[in-house]
Amino acid sequence: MKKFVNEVENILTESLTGFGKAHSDIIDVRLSPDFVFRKNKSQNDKVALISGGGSGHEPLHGGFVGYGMLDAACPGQVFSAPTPDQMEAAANEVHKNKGILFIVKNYSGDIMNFEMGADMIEHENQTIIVNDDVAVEDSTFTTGRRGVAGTMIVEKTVGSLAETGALLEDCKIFGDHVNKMTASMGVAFTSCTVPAAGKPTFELSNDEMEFGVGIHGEPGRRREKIKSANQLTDEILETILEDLKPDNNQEVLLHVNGFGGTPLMELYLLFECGQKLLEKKNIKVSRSLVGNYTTSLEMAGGSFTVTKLDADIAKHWDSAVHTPALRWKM
Amino acid sequence: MKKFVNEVENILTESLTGFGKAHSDIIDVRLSPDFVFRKNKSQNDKVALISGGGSGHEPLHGGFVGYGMLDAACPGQVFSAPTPDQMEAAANEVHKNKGILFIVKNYSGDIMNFEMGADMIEHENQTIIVNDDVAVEDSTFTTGRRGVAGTMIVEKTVGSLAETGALLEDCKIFGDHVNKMTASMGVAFTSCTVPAAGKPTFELSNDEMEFGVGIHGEPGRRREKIKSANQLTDEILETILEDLKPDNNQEVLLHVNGFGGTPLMELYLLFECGQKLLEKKNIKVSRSLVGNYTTSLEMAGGSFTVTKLDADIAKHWDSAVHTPALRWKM
Amino acid sequence: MNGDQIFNSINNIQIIIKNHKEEIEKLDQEIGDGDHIFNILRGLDEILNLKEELLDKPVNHIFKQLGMKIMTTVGGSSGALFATLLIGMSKKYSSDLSDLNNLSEMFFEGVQSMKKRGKADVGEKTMLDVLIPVSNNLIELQNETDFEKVANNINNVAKDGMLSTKDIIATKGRASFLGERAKGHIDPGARSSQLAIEAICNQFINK
Amino acid sequence: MNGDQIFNSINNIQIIIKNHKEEIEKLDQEIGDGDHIFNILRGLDEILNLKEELLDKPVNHIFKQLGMKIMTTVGGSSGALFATLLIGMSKKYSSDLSDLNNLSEMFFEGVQSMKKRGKADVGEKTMLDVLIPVSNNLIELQNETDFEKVANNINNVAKDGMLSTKDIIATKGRASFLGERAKGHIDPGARSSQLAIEAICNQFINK
Ligand SMILES: Nc1ncnc2c1ncn2[C@@H]1O[C@H](COP(=O)(O)OP(=O)(O)O)[C@@H](O)[C@H]1O
Ligand SMILES: Nc1ncnc2c1ncn2[C@@H]1O[C@H](COP(=O)(O)OP(=O)(O)O)[C@@H](O)[C@H]1O
Ligand SMILES: [Mg+2]
Ligand SMILES: [Mg+2]
Ligand SMILES: [Mg+2]
Ligand SMILES: [Mg+2]
Repeated sequence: MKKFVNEVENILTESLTGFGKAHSDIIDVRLSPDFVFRKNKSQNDKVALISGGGSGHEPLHGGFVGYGMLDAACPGQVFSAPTPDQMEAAANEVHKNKGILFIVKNYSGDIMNFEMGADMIEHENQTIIVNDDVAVEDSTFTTGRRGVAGTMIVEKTVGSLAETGALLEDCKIFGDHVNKMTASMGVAFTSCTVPAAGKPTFELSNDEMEFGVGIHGEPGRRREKIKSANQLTDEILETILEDLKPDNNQEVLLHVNGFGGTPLMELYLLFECGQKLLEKKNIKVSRSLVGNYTTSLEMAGGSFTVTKLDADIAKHWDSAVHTPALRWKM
Repeated sequence: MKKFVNEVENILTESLTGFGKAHSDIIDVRLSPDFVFRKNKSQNDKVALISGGGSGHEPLHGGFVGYGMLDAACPGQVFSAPTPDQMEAAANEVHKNKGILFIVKNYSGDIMNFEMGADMIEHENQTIIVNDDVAVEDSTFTTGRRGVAGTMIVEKTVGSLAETGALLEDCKIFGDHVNKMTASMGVAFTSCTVPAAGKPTFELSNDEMEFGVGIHGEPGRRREKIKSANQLTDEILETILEDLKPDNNQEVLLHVNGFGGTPLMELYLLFECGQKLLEKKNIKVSRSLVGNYTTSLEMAGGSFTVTKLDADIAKHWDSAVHTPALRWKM
Repeated sequence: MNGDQIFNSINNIQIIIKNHKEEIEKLDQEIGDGDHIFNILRGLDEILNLKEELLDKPVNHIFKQLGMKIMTTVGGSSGALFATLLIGMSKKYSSDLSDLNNLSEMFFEGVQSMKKRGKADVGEKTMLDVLIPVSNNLIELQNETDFEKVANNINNVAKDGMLSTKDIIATKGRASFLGERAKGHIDPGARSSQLAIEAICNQFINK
Repeated sequence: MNGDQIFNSINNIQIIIKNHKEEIEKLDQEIGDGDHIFNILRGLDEILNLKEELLDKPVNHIFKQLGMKIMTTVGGSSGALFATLLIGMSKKYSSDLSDLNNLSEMFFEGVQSMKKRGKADVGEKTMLDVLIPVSNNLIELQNETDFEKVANNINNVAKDGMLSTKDIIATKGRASFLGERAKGHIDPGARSSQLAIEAICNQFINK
């Protein structure tokens, strides 16, 4: 394993400390239990948004703490859900008398630990479960779909609504709505290497890809021969559109997310493929985001996320945001 | 080679087109000859800043076109300097009667092609040559040092000065000054794969790194066994400080740049190592930038860049900027 | 039951898990995300660090503290679940009961809490495919005096449960995302749970 | 000299370069950035596309257009340098001179322009270590009537120049960043230039 690391056990602590220092103008980092939180608390009472999950997906979630997005984020070990005491400590630090809204990706570990965290706090709270990954069939009998790159779109838009002083109830309803309007799917060309493991999670031969991969390098729909960017785009967007069933002339946000090891050049090429295909289907890409936002360590590959836009979602996407990883209009 | 690509010959065109669409609010892309330029030209006359270089370093340079930074960028083939007609076309598009300032990384190919471009235009023009890479010994007999991650710091600060309506002469002097205050050095853990080549540029065994690597995967000072993040930081920053000779209590900007294939988690860890070491030496890190800004396709590794700050450089670093890859205060 | 015995068992569990490190790691890489072994090892390290502090404390207190430690240091599904198990167990200890009676009652309660926490039951390709049959079996055998027989029984039930996960299509946990593709793979949590039980049973089996 | 001959030579250059593709690619990977072969191949493709358009045009016009095409499609050091060579050459053609006289004068002028463009001279581990000796040699031989002799001579001079780059510590181009480490490696631009010259010389050598 070749990484910038001192002792593998300290990788998270050192990285979080560096993260805190590099963005000390807007966020702060508390250790043991670990969480990232906003430095300059808003003047007004607002619903406090707390997310979190296993580390290794940076900038998700710590990179999205700040004005217009999260109030706090709880990073777990690499690819392991955070522990309930992190959520408890974060909640006690950032609550502002309007309740706590947890934003959780749909994985057993995250759900259980966030539930236990919620049990430990006294503040009123609600939870949004994000499950945008259409690679995995949904069914009432199973855990359902995974939460992936669409999570940051929920965090951005609900974060914006919360900033207006909206009620917990309304933030929860809006977040569930954005989640329902959002679908994602990705493909991996290489594995990631969990630092503690020291070797790649899986092996793909030189002409293979994992179609519908998860953001932890979990297997997806199938392993198959690599295909052209256009073919991949077709297959992924077909699945996404089947799920979202957009209207004619539907306006959408198109997010091309890199998993960490794929150059920007390719992500923009993928965006071009996606935009062209959607245009052909009379779907209007009126918002875009291209880059490494929900990563899987150094995994090469990427995903498409489509969010159907209505006036509210568009407004809350466009509004000012100031976080380490996403910043505009301020 | 596993990449998001259709025909390898079209990778740049498709990627540039996607880039143009994804950021159509602020930039536009012209093809054959290729260049990226600002969409909303400033109202006032200003010196027009044009940079460029081989592709594969994204977001450099196209990602830095916009208010407060570049007026245009000319992307060449992957790792090949752009051609003079690109510079000519870009200059004719963006000049604003106050002259053109070319910002060029110190490579023979870039210098020669930019010179030829400058010969082709009628507008008054000057060139800043960026050569911040201290991995390579400087000497009056050789081409000297390479231009690497410090380039975007020159682009940001001179871009800010140009926005105030400063004269070409003054922009040139300031850019040379920022360049002199800036030093960089990096290390690679893996090679990159040039799309046309289809295979890695070099091979490193599982426990080797290239110390002082260039941003095209060119060999650096030496190939050696990997070391801990702290040791690497020590060696790199020692070399940088030897060059910059900072005063006691010097304020600096510390930029940790990823080459493309290294997770953010590690880059922040590296920042932490660097910040601690500088603090010990009574150097104050008062500005920071961590992320993939000057990349080498999917190469794993990263670099440190240190810029000694004076009031002017700090002011022009802090000022508003609105480009695809760097945005704040607007 | 006392602190010595409890920590002795944890020690044995650590040994057996370490001996199967690669295997468990691989299981979660195949149908999960590869962190299970590290979660388990971190948890074992952390609770063994409490040995001196807890050795002489009452049994229910020990279980509670072990559960809290796991809850706050492990994370992931297994952290939440094993913490729930231990904290659940801590609630049922009674100084009036024999060790086997205590263990049966405590374990049953702990597993019930896990079922609630995980919203899962037998047949969903999780560690519960080991733990639920074991807890039922323990209840049945709680008045048995031949500990070796109990241990052998439990051991077999755990192994059967573990093996049964191989051909189940998961409906809970990460493996559920895989559908058909998870078939043929043993659940990592089932394997680590079964090994832990084996370590404890082995203490009572004269080999 | 006419269009047919010029494009015939370019064809031969393309063939020899393609035959040495892997070797040239490797040379620039070792001491440069690996793009040299792609720059050269792209340039050759682009100028061969001009064949129909230029075939019947005056020689100086052809060279100028070839140079412009390379200038606007190749990029990198070699794009700038070979464009400069061809555009420089185009300036010196005179219909009064013999082919060999023309070639010598034109080539000398082209190489002079390259030296200015690259601010480089012999001994800096670049393609000029091939092209400067060749241009000097051509001037010396410009009144020779035995073309095969000229070709053999030039061929050897080019090879010597190319081989000489092996032990030079570069002071220009990317290899200069390497210092001592570039020693023992032939310069990629020197190799591709030498091969181009070899392709042309072979046209005159009866094998
Ligand atoms: N809802 C659930 N109910 C019971 N057990 C579960 C559930 N979800 C996961 N598990 C168990 O947890 C194990 C995985 O643990 P671990 O890898 O540590 O966490 P994660 O799945 O969050 O990465 C699975 O093998 C399975 O036995
Ligand atoms: N200043 C210079 N003068 C003469 N030749 C040069 C100079 N710089 C580079 N070269 C030549 O160019 C070759 C490299 O060309 P190429 O790889 O296409 O461009 P780049 O070096 O820009 O990647 C070198 O091998 C060398 O022969
Ligand atoms: Mg996990
Ligand atoms: Mg090059
Ligand atoms: Mg796991
Ligand atoms: Mg080159």
